[in-house]
Amino acid sequence: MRFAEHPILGTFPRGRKVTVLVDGQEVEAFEGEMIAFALHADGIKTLHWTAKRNEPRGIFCAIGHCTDCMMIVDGVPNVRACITPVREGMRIETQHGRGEWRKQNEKS
Amino acid sequence: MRKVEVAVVGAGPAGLTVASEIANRGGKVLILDENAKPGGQLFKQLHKFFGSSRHLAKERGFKIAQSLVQQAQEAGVEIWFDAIVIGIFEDRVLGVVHKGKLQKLQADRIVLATGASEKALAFPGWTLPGVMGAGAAQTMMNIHGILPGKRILMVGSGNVGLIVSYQLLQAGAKVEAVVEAAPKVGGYQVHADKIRRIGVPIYLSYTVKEAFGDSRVEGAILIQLDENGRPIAGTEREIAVDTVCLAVGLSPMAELTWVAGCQFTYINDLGGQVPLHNEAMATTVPGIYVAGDVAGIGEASSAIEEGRLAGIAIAADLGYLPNSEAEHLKEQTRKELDALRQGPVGGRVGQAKRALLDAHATYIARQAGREVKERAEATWTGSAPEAPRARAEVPSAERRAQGPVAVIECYEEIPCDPCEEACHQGAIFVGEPITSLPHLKAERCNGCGLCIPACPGLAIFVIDESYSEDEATIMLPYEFLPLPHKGMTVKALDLQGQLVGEARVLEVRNPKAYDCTPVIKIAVSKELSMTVRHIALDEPKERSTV
Amino acid sequence: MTKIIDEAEVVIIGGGIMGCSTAYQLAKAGMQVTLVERDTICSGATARTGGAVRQQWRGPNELVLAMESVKLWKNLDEELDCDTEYTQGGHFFVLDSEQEVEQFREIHEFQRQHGLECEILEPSEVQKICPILKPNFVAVSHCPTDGHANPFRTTHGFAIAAARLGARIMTGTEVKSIAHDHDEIESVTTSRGTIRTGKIVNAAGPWSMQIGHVLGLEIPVKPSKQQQIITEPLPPVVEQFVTRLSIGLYFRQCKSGSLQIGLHLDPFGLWRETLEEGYSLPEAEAETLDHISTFNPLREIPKRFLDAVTMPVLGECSAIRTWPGLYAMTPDLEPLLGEVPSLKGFYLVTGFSGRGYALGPIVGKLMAELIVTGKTSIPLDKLSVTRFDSASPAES
Amino acid sequence: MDKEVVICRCEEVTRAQIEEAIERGLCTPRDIKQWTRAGMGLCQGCTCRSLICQIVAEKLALEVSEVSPLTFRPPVRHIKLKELAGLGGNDK
Repeated sequence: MRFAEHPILGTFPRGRKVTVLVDGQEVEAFEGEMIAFALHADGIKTLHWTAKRNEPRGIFCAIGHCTDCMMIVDGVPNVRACITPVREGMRIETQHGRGEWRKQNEKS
Repeated sequence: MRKVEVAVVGAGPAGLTVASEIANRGGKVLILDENAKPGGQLFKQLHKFFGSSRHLAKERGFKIAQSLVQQAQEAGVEIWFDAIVIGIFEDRVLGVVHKGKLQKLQADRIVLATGASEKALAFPGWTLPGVMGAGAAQTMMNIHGILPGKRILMVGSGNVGLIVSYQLLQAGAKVEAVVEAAPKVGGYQVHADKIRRIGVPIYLSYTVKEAFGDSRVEGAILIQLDENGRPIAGTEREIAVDTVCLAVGLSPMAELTWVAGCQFTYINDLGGQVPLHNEAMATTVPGIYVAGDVAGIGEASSAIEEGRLAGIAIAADLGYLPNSEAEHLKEQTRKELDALRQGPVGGRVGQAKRALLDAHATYIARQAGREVKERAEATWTGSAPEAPRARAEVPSAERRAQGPVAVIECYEEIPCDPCEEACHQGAIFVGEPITSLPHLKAERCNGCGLCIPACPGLAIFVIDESYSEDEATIMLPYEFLPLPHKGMTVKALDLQGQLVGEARVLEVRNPKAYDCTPVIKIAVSKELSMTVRHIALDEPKERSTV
Repeated sequence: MTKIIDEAEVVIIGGGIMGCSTAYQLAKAGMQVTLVERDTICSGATARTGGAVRQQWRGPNELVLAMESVKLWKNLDEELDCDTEYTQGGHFFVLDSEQEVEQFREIHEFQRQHGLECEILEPSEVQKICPILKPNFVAVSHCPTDGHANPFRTTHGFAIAAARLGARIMTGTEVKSIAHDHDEIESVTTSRGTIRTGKIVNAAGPWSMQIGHVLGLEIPVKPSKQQQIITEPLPPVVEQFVTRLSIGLYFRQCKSGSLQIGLHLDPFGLWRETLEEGYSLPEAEAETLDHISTFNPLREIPKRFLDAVTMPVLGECSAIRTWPGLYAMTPDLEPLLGEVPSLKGFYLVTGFSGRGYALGPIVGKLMAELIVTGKTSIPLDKLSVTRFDSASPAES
Repeated sequence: MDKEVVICRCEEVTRAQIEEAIERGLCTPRDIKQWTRAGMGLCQGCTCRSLICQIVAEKLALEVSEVSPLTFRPPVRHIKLKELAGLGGNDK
């Protein structure tokens, strides 16, 4: 959930609206937001399933230090979703284990 | 390879201060910070800071960050953002990833002001989505405007746990509970009171036994601990939460300090392994300094003073400051630091810091091949610092009956004095040292309430028992949305957040000078004047979202 | 003399692959053995190795050892009750000139005489079995029975198995002095006390010359620095251990999924010539060489790696750790094995010049044979220190 | 503490695995890391290094201050190979 107003910060400044694809579904986000937070705001908490125990993981450190928010972004696995900003048209996939490389998107 | 005179890693309070101190005297300084914005952790801090009114007190963290950055920039400091220092190599070479490339820098002096990192607590379910560091929650809500969850369990009642709980409440979440393994609250009482009076229970001698849920946190089981910290079977209680925040302490973020080859020692009260340093903040590796949390967990004001110490030492070392003047300035700064390191929290840090300096001196002497007499461990007992000097007193019933008067509910020695400065009547006295409890000269107080928004602990209330036959008025700080408006009837809550009656809103003051700490004046029945400390609005509307 | 803390038939100095393997075999043979290590098990050169278990591209003396070692590697997991992550995925030498190809053809011929089958593959053939390699080379020398393993697991596996058989493993124990009566060992004194013994095995790798100095012995070993990086775990991309001599590069993918990429250094004279800002081997102590990463190779390793592979996307994967390591170099790049003739009971197991890890299992076995029976099932005479004249005890 | 609780989040190493390693005689965090991979993953022990020290201290009846922590090596933050190589980059 994104809040519109905050008692200290006032009206929260947000960037332009963008649409990203998360496991094939369109999700709205705002420019400047990190992938993991945009997904969280949309109710998506599981970003990654672990390799050995196949357990779900979500945001943990939120500063790119831990391993928990790795996702496949535009075909590249192990992208730290908490420190990677969203971009219009970005293809984001839940990563299972070590993930895999997808065919590179045709860069427009 | 680029050469710089001084490289500072970390643009938090310590790093920015070091840089300004050196640059103001003519040194060339480059700050490297891995974040997109400078200010370090200050940028996530929305609360007003304790401290001396001469420095930064009652400023909110993110604004302190802004002014420190401005100071540094005016001093001519160069700052690289998104600049990640990946290592320190021979001859003070730094590897810096900046603009997507690894660059090589060599510095005459390096200051590591890399701050702190969060400690962890492992329990079944701690890997579930929804369990996160308190810092992560802060980043989400205060930087990105996204609520981490709706129902929160906070693990740990140190200042981080208390402050983040408060910020979560401000952002619109419900904090279901704070658990603390120790039998007493870890952080300052005023921070605890801020969330208690909203109704957040703080369970002491409790820990989280387990978080559960099907692919995300749906609840947690709490369990009570005995005096040895062992769980007591049968005391489990389940609470429904969607988020568990971990605030179980900080440790120095000292990776680079290790990589640079500095010597360390373990001091629990400073967060664990800390780099040895001397009084000028120099480590055991020539030319490499530390300042702030990386040199032992403290708070922002002392990080700034440590930054100043390092800055003065380096400026002198590089010839930008005569030695005699440097000595004088260092002495002054040390006095400031000593003043900050008093009271229940600061005092412990102060003792631990002295132990760290001793350990450094011992190491240096050993390296020089000098015999070192084992220092008497008596200097380091870890015992509580000296007893509080005075107890803040409550104005007498007679005084309260005469008209509005401030009630200062500040019972711990905190390095903080803005209330003294805020009072135009000279009714509040803190004096030296800055950790002394505020003393109210009730006869001088006119109940104006200016001290209310000035108090970073939100611990001052103005009571007027002369208001009417059966009603008293209370002025209290209220940093939440939506604000009540005049004439509204609201719930009156006591110190524990319990509903004790109704209140009528008489006035809402929110001028710019209050800096987002509106003051609400309410009328309650007279016998509740010393009980009511917070209000709640009926059926709060769903917060507006984007 | 400090207090006697132990008595052993053999004291092994060094807790790397050689020391632990030898300790295991001696314990298995029923000897009373104590291993002393100044840091922790697998904390020196073995901890920094690339992990190749390679037979090809070795001189005649080592080739036999390597082939025998591979026989042991195949059953090592069972023998030690430990997953060493050993895999026979093959080893590629990527060849960049006709001259190199020619050289390897000759080596293959000689290896074939000893029973080791290798082949030269054209770039098109390589593409089929290892698509990650950019075909910007002339050919590849492939030995399908080569492979790699996990040095940590192997070394600890040997140490744990040795302890299980009664060996005493003493870590955090630094050798201070060695007492001998003329030409016979009497005891070794460590930071924790003195151990009475008649036999000492110097398996201290790049630090073995320092152990020699304790005895006034010049052991012809000198340390040489190398540098490696490791990436985050990745999906499978390469099975083979790949070495490219012309640019000093080697890499493998560990079982964890991490790519381990290293740069062969001084033995091939690569550093001084190719690094832009120049690099001269510092004459500093082995101590600092071992701990401090050098900047230039950290940049050079991924550069060369990315230039050698077909997947530019690998540029997106992260390096998570880098480390320097030391090779124990001898003048002829062959190891020093066997008893020092002038000092009875003082054995050398060192000087593997960056190629020892694969030989660990067989060398431990042969050393145990030598110590227990005085003979070895594979002759080691040519690897004796007597091939150099420097190893002689100082007059006392 | 529950034995099956994950201590190293990156490599998914449980408390039971760490305790088992200690019982085998691997008594420092470095030994445990080499044997179990706890602390060897992507975050290089950022999160679990102090937990491992605590477990070692508990199992061996030591003070935490007596346990030597895991070492750090560059890069102290993970860095893309292309960045390390000085390739690409976004200088404009």
